[in-house]
Amino acid sequence: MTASPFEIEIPRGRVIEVQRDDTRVRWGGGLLRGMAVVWKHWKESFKLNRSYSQIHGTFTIEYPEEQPRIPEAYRNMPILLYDDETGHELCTSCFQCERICPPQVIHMTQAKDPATGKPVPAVAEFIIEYDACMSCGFCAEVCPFDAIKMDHEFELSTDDHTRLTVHKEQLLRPISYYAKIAPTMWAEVRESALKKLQGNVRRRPDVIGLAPQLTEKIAARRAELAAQAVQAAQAAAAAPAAPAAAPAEGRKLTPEEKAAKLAAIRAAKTAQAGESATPAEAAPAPPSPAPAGEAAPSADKAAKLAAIRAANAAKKAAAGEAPATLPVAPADGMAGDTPADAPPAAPPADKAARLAAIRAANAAKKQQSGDGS
Amino acid sequence: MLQTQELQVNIGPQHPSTHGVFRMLVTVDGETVVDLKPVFGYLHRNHEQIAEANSYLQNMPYTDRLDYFNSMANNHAYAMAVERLAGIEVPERAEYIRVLMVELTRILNHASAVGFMINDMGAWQTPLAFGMREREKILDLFEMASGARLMCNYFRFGGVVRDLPPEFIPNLRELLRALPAYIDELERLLRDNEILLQRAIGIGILPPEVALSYGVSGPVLRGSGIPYDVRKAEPYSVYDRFDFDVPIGKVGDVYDRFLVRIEEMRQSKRIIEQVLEQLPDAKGGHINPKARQNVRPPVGDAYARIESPKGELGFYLVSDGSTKPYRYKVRAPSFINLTPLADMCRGYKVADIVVILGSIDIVMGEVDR
Amino acid sequence: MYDMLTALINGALGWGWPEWALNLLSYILIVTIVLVVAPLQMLFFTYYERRVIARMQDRVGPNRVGPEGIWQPIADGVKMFTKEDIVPQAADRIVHFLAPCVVVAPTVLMFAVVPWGPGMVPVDLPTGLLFFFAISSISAVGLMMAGWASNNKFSLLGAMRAVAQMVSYEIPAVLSLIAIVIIVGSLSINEIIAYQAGLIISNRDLPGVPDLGLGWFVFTPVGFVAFVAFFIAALAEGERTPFDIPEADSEIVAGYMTEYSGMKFGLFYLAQYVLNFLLCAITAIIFFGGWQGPGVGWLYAQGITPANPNGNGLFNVLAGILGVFYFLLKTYIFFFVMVWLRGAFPRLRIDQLMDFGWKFLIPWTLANLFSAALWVAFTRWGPAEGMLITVGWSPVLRWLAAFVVTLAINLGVYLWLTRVYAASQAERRRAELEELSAAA
Amino acid sequence: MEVVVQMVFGLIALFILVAAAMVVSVRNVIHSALWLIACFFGVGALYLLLEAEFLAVVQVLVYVGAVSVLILFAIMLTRQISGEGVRQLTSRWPVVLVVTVLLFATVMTPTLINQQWNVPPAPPLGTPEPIAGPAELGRGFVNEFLIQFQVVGVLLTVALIGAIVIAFEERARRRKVLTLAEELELKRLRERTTQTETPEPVEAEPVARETRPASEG
Repeated sequence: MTASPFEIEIPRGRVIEVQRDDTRVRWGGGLLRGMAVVWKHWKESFKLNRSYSQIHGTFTIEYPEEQPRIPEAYRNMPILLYDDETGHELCTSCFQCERICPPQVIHMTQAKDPATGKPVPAVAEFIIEYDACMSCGFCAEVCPFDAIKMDHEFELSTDDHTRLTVHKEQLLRPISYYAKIAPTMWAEVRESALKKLQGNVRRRPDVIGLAPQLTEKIAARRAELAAQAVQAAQAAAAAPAAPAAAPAEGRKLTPEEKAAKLAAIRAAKTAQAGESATPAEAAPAPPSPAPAGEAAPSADKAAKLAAIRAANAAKKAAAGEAPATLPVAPADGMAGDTPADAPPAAPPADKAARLAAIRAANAAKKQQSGDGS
Repeated sequence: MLQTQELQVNIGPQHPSTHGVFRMLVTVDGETVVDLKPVFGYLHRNHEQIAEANSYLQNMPYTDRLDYFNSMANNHAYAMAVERLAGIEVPERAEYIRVLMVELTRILNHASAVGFMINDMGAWQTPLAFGMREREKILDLFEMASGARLMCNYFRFGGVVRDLPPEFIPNLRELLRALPAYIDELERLLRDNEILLQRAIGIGILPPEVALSYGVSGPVLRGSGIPYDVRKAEPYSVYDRFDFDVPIGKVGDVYDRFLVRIEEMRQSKRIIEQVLEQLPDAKGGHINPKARQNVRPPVGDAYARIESPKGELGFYLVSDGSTKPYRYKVRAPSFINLTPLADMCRGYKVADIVVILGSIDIVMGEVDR
Repeated sequence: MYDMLTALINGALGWGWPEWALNLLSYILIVTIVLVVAPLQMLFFTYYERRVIARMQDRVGPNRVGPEGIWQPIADGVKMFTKEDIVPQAADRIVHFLAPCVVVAPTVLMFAVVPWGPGMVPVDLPTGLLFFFAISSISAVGLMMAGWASNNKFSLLGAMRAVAQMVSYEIPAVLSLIAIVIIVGSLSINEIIAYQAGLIISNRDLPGVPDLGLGWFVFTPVGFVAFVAFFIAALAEGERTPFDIPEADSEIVAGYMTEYSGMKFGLFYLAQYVLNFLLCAITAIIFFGGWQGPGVGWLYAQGITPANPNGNGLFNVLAGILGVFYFLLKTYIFFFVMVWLRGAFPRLRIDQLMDFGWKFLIPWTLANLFSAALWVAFTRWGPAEGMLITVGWSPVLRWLAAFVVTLAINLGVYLWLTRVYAASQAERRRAELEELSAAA
Repeated sequence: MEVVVQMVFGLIALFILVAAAMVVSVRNVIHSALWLIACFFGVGALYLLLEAEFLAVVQVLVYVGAVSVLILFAIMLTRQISGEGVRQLTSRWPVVLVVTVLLFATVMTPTLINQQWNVPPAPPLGTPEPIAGPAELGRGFVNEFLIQFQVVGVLLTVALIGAIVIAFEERARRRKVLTLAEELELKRLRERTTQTETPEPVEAEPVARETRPASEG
């Protein structure tokens, strides 16, 4: 062929022409050399080849008898985690994974407080369509509560297709299982996940948020609640008001109760103004739907309670502990996209201020553009 | 006397040796090919339309499915395109890890491409079995780092999803120790094989000027004697810090492309060794912490191209300011390398068509998108 | 063998049977043995091939059905039986049905002349070798019938290619064997085997050589060239790797077997593997002394043989067993080489295959015929036949002269022919271009 | 033993006659070719009966192995085999019948007349000296029939060369399909020749090139 007229200069390297020497007459030597290579492979193939630096030896893994070695980062299908001791699921149905999932296979509904009908930071129904999930691992990356992780189980073939729409019961795995299959990855996120879990557990009434299959834990929780109810009943017998703890029945606050509550809050605020420099106006949340507190039937009861709570908030704000009790969970399920990976552990004082600012900004933004992905 | 009229032969789409679902309508006069009309689209999955409905990050796992042999290369091209669009820098260590992964996938792709081509010539899977063994080792490394063997989804905007696990580097060094022996053995098995010479020399010749006019790239272009390599022509990422050679062929036939691929495997090994020497330590950060994954790039467009094992793979993204790309175009090397197939096969025997197709080394996922 | 069998039958069923009944019974016995052995060899070969080629590719091969996968061929056989037998609607039913029979019958018939051990040959035909190749050419007709009856354009093309290949490679196969027949002087296979007694040098060429059964033809230059040529032609005849065009044709997918399924397809498969076994067997017999091996000759001499009828029968059995062992060992080694080639080489194109057969193998074997004649001239001919040079020479000197002359001729022809053959390929392309440019 | 041999001979002869009859009477040409092959087998069996093994094996090798394959190739490649259109019996078949009987009579009667029926019994069944063994035939070819042997050899080579010439003629007539590389080579060759002959600038590209230009792929 004519010399190629395309002289392209190559920085830091040479252009090497492949030597073909196809004009040399080969006396069948090439065939024998090829056979020699195959003979060496045949001879060597009677021992196993499991290392990276061997190019001879049988490298087949006889699958059912000999399980393949799975690295820690291996990801097949997502699973939900629940804490072994308390039995509480880590998931607080924040819908992040449902939003990020490219094939949109995750579907979930938020749990409701049976008494007041308020949303609770726990998940009621969680479905993953295993047949459409492509195990890309985005949900595990995006979950702020490390509730959803990628499993190492790959023997998922089944003949009945309906079982591939996996419900929460089949998805749940204990944290010990995940710690066993991905030790270093779990170690990194362990303490933050567990701390967030305690925060959420405290705000989960009744038996919501317990892994459904842990029947004995649920029974124990119910027994404990019943005991509280009985004990509160005697307290109630002593005091005319209905038992504060047991959430009797959920109904809206009547206007005057609301006013009383407002007064109580304002009183607490003035009490608080004295100790902390910046007035923690975040505490008296605007009377939008009250955080998941219980509704006291009588007016003074609510006021006293609100006062106690405000005091607690102030005490905690002062003590520098993360405002775990502050209603971090967004007001309601769907709206609001709290920054996905902004870690909550900022210094408490200006933390509350910034939170309020963000909430205001969100509210403003929500009115103008209805965009939500 | 014995007048053989031209008859139409249909090779594919479920033919054993077309790589994926690809049909060729061949008009044959006796034994020689008169004309060939490629028919594809059997694997069209509406990739670019889906991409417009997904956010930038949600598209990343879909790019694995383009050229399902080199998911790392596809990720790299897409990540570079979005970073160029949104103006995200990538830390040093992430760049090195990216180059390491793409060069590993180049070795794996060439090992199996050579295996498939010889398999089409009729050798019963022996070179392919050797190629697959090396491919398995590299896939294990990918699985260790990214979590999956084929659909790695390892790149993120501004770096990679996770740093290399501790046992990655030692295993990689062990693999590099065995690689030259494997490449030499593959060459000893096939290079002087008289039967292979008869089936490969002078078959499917693509002259340089025709190659340029068709816009082919990668080993097919270099096989025709044009030393054009995107890593050298427009050094992206940290490729300007490594020295490696660009192998080119003389005639541009099947034998040249086969030798070019084998030589490129050696060059990739050289690059990986240099990467391992210059790899910055872990505190360099495997990802740019300030890079937001649900990126919302400013209005505008960007085009990023890399030297994927099959040729010049490019991603062209147009952003309208929202979280979803307005236009998402993939410049697939296999699709463009396939266009000169009719000219390359004309005049050769019917049995050569499959060998020429194997020497171009296409993957239908990338051609049909 | 028949004296042994008649003694056996008399002993078992009481003496005093008429002569013809004894013959009939022993023939029936032998036919059943052969008809049982042929499919068994085929079953073993399928398993043997899959295991060996797997080992060559660093994998394990079938090891699930039975211990180490021994029952795998039986599983394949059952699968073949149970598969539905589809006959294309427009096919020529009778010919479609007959084709597998016409392909299988000759391959099993070829067992008639294959000697398994000393004296153990079903029919000792004086023209055994020619019979072997005459019968094997019948299966070409069967292929044509299969290709035609499936009424499918591609299977017809595939059949024509297969038959063209088999017919055109039969010539070098037979020519290379004729070189050996010239040296031995007779077409009978037993005679050829008997000739190969001795140590490295056959004791017929050099009487003084001790008879260790190792005087194989492959150690002589004529025999070696004939062996290589015959083995290559056998590869083409049995459609093995460098020449398996019809079976896995890249553009005509399955050749003549396309329209066959179920047991008919199984029959084609059986015929192919049995033919491969027989070709390996004939290579072992003609060039590596068949059942000849250290100790077989001596054992057989003690037993009941036409030479000394009053030997003791036990030695016959021992010689038979050792003979069969050697024979099968050699045959399996050759089949290993066939599988080895299958693992190492790509496939030749149909025109290159024909080119190689006609332009390289046939001239090479013709030259070998010439050197065979020289070999006979040097070792055996005296002044009567016109060989005056070697009149007073001792047998060793004559053998040496024969060896050197034939070696020189064969080597020279090989080197010259390879260069000419390689040059002719390139030449043909250039010539066409000139001719075209002149015409245009 | 004599009766058994006669019986077997009768059977084989009958088989050959039936096969030959079928060759001419069956509709489908392929079937008639297959019957022809059966006929060849019959003849081979006859040779075996005459203890001329070599001839029997050569008969099978040559006729069944090569000639029949040649016939099958010829039939399949030349024309479409429909089979219905072939008229089996011409209208004037009585005339044909009479002519064949007359021909048969003229050939058969002399042999029947001077045949001595009471031929002496065959020699005892010792080791029969092979009548047409390979060795005798070989010596015959080289000694008595040398000339005939050479003439046949020449005849065969002439036939072979004739076949090749026909094939080349056919190949030359079929237009040669050019590969891309050959096309470009041709263009370069032609430019070099046109430059040497006509020094003035080369006019437009020669139009009628039998294959489409490369660009319009």
